[in-house]
Amino acid sequence: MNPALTGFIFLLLIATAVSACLMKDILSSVIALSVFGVLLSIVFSILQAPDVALTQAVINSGMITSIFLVAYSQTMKVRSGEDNTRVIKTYYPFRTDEMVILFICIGLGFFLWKGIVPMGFSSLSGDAANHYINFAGVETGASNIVAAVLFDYRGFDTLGEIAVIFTTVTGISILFEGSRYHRSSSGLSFIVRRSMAFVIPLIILYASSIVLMGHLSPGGGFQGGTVLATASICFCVVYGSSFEAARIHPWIKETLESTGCLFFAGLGLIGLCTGAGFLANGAAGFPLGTQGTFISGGSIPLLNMAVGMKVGAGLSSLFYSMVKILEAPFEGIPGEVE
Amino acid sequence: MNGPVVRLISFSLMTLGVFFSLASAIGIVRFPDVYTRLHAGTKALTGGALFILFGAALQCGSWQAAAKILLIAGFFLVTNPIATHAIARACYRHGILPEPAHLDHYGKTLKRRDLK
Amino acid sequence: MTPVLVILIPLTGAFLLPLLQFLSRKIIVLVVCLAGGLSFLGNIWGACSGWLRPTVHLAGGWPAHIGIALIHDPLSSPFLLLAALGFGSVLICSFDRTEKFSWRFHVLLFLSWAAVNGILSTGDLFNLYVFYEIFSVSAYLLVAFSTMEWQAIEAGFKYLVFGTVGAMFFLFGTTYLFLFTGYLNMARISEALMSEPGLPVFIPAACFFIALSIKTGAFPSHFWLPDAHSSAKSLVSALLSGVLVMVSIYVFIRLFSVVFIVLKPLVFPLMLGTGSLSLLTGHLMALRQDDIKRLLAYSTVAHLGYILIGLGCASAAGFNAAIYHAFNHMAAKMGLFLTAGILASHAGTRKISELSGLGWDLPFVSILFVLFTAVLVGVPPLNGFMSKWYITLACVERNQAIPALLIILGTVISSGYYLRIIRRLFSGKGTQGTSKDRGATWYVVTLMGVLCILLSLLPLFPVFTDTLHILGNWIMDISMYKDLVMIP
Amino acid sequence: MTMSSMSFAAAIIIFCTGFFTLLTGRNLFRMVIGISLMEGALLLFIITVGYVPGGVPPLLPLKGLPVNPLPHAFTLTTIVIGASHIALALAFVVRIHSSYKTLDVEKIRGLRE
Repeated sequence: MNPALTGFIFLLLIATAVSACLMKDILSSVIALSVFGVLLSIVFSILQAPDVALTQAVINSGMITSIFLVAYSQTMKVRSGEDNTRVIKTYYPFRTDEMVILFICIGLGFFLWKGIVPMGFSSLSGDAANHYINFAGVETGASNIVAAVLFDYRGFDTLGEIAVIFTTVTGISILFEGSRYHRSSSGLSFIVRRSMAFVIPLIILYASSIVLMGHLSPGGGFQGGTVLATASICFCVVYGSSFEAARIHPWIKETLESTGCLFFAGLGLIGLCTGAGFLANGAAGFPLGTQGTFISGGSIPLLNMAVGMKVGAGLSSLFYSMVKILEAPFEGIPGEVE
Repeated sequence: MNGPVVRLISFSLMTLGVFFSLASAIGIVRFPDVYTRLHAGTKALTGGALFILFGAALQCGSWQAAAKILLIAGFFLVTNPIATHAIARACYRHGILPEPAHLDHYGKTLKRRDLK
Repeated sequence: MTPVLVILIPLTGAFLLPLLQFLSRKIIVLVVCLAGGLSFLGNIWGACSGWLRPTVHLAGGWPAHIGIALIHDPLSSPFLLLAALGFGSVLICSFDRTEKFSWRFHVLLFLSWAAVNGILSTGDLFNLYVFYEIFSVSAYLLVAFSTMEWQAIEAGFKYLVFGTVGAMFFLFGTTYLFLFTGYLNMARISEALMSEPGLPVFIPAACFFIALSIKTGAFPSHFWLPDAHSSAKSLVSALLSGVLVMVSIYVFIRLFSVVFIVLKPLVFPLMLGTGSLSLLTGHLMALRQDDIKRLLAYSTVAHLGYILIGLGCASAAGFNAAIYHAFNHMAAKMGLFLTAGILASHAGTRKISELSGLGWDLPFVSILFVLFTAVLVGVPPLNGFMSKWYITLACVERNQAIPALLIILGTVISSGYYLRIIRRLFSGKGTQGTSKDRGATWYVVTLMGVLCILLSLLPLFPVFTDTLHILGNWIMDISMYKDLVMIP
Repeated sequence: MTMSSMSFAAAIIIFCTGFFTLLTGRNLFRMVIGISLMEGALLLFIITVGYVPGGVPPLLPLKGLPVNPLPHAFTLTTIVIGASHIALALAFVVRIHSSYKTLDVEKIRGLRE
């Protein structure tokens, strides 16, 4: 990779980040943030991390941007009272307290930079990394070393990760309890609806290929599940928000989500029962298969499927809980606005 | 498959793509209103990205990878016009009119539908 | 019983509940009770086995530096016991007749229980981060659970912003340590850092210190704590002050006594300073409050200060005293929040000035309230006095006069504000008439009172001091921990 | 400058930008954008830790010296955790807006005394 080109991409990255901070309009900032996410995923693929690049593109610049936009439109809907969504703030010159904060931030940056300098920017591979690189294929049967680390060597982290999403989805449905679906919107025009009917099966096919091939190529349950959730978001945007809610009850999604989690934990328990340890793969008797073929990797494809089911259902129900309109927003007086 | 002729064709396709992207970037900055800007922005994908993808498809060694790239190109071809159409329609419904509009068929259609 | 099951039982309970949501409430209550009881037993079992014979579980069967090791040792076992007591009593409280909690509350409760057990069990730094995040996210949501109150939502958002920044610093620290050593296992990192020069160790240590002081709510970044602890429902406040804060204290002990053992002369005095300042701020701010729950929340900041002073002594006696104080604080503060909740719901307000005469209406609850305040102030025969005395002794042993004096000063200030509430409670005459309603909360409060008295009796037995010595020696001498984890 | 040092520098600059936005932003959305930028910078930082000059992606069969796969696994976890933080923060923002009818930080001070 040409260093000048890389430098240019990094400069662009910093420029989008700064513009996301300085733009006056929130909507523009959100779009700048999305561009930042896409650039970041390009940087990840330059840094030889295809798995991470895919995840970043799908989750951070796709899913999170759409949630940002939903939140933005939710706050724009209520127009009563004063609306400070577009607080226009001139950033120059900085106020004094902002100068202090600026110096704190610069000091923090210097401090963090000082931490890397003694290492001479070179990374130490360490025992663990060497072990993964040399033995992952033999010990787990998966071609994708990152998937082997994520679902086999450090599978326990992934269980925690699932629990984080589960907590968030539960929490957001708590926060939006007592709200209902907005049934007025009928979606976009005929052209868009017909052509999306052609595209959405392809999206779902793509999602399932990412999930099922997680042990062979970059991708896996998280990425595939998020793409599935994106298909569900497309339903909401294109066919109107009541389209999917009328067909798939939220309870079905919650059931799918819980089933995915329990499936994951159950696969882990098999390892515990055979005495090999929680979430054990080859040692627990899962057939490892031939490395590089579709049926290989022991429990990794199964775990990927569980995660894909859980993430897809979870993120889609998260989106649908946020799309709902708040009714009876609050009781009592909010803090006295000066 | 990496003969000099193929490389030449591929690079010229890519150059064409880069030209389209640059032109659309200039267009987005220079054009006066939403619709003309959309028109310019669409070129970045249908012109720019497609040519660059074709060039890349010529250069990559295996036919599987080329097929993948062509699939991506097909996907672009389907989704990009839809997106632009949706944006333009949303803009119109939001009340943004093209600057020097002489003909307004869509407005008439909408009015007729509302009358029904 | 492996350490995995201790985490897995509450987690499975949480995953199972959404499947049952349309079944009758009785079945849900049954499942909640079953999962709660099993988790309680699991925690007790984990505590006992960890205390008697430290156990290691290698997840996936991989050795500790490749995979993740889960460890129950004498340091984690008292905290497991504390978590069991705290979560168990909150679970009982949630069946109180006065307030109907939906099943989603129990999902959050089980998730945070699992996360706490995960934090207490894991021996891996990144795994610690993941469980810390489950714990934090469920804590934000527990704070904001009463969504119809704007205070709760605002406090939850504040907590979230602080917590997220803390989490990022935590991750920065983890990344630096990984960059320097190539390991994530805490024992291995500690071993590798032994031979490292100063600066590479100092910066991750600073990152962790910032992160943990934000997450704990110690002095410079304590702003979220009073808001979060006072805006939540009273049983959630009890849980937050009693258990969840102590989990962060556990992480403090674990990280700075195992990973950053090289920096011992640098970090622990800093902890002493932070502790002293938290103590002072907490007490002084509590003196100014009129909202009873907010006062109690500031008192939590102050008691964090006591515990941090105990840790900052960096001696076996200091660690022992701090952990003993954590127990006393758990029992008394949970009791206080729950009794304050009963009193406030009876009076219909949380303002101290409007609580007058409640002592005559609810005599039993008020007497328990007085007992708990006496524990926290440190009235001599009670356990609060004993633990504060131990902390002071540890300070004196390390020639730290200022913190020792601050502890005594804190006692004076806290007796000032608690006496104000008590005087208010028993002033005037009862108007609302006596209440005989004994919900589940009433029983839990009684249980906490009994627990306080039991904890006060403990120091009379010489076995107790011997047992504490095991704990202190285990923390001070990390070679045993390393030997346990680093079996090839 | 090497690839790694450029990347580290960019990560730190973006992190500080995000932190500045978080601290000075008067709009709640602005704060969430700051958090999001900080998360992104952190991801870049972790990935750079595992980068080896001239490395290849950690996919078998290897075509050279691979980069360290362990930070990739962390980053995946961190992305998911960060995304849930941001989703949660946005949900909180919507709820706060529904009760205060404003997004201005200076005016949302019900709990301040």
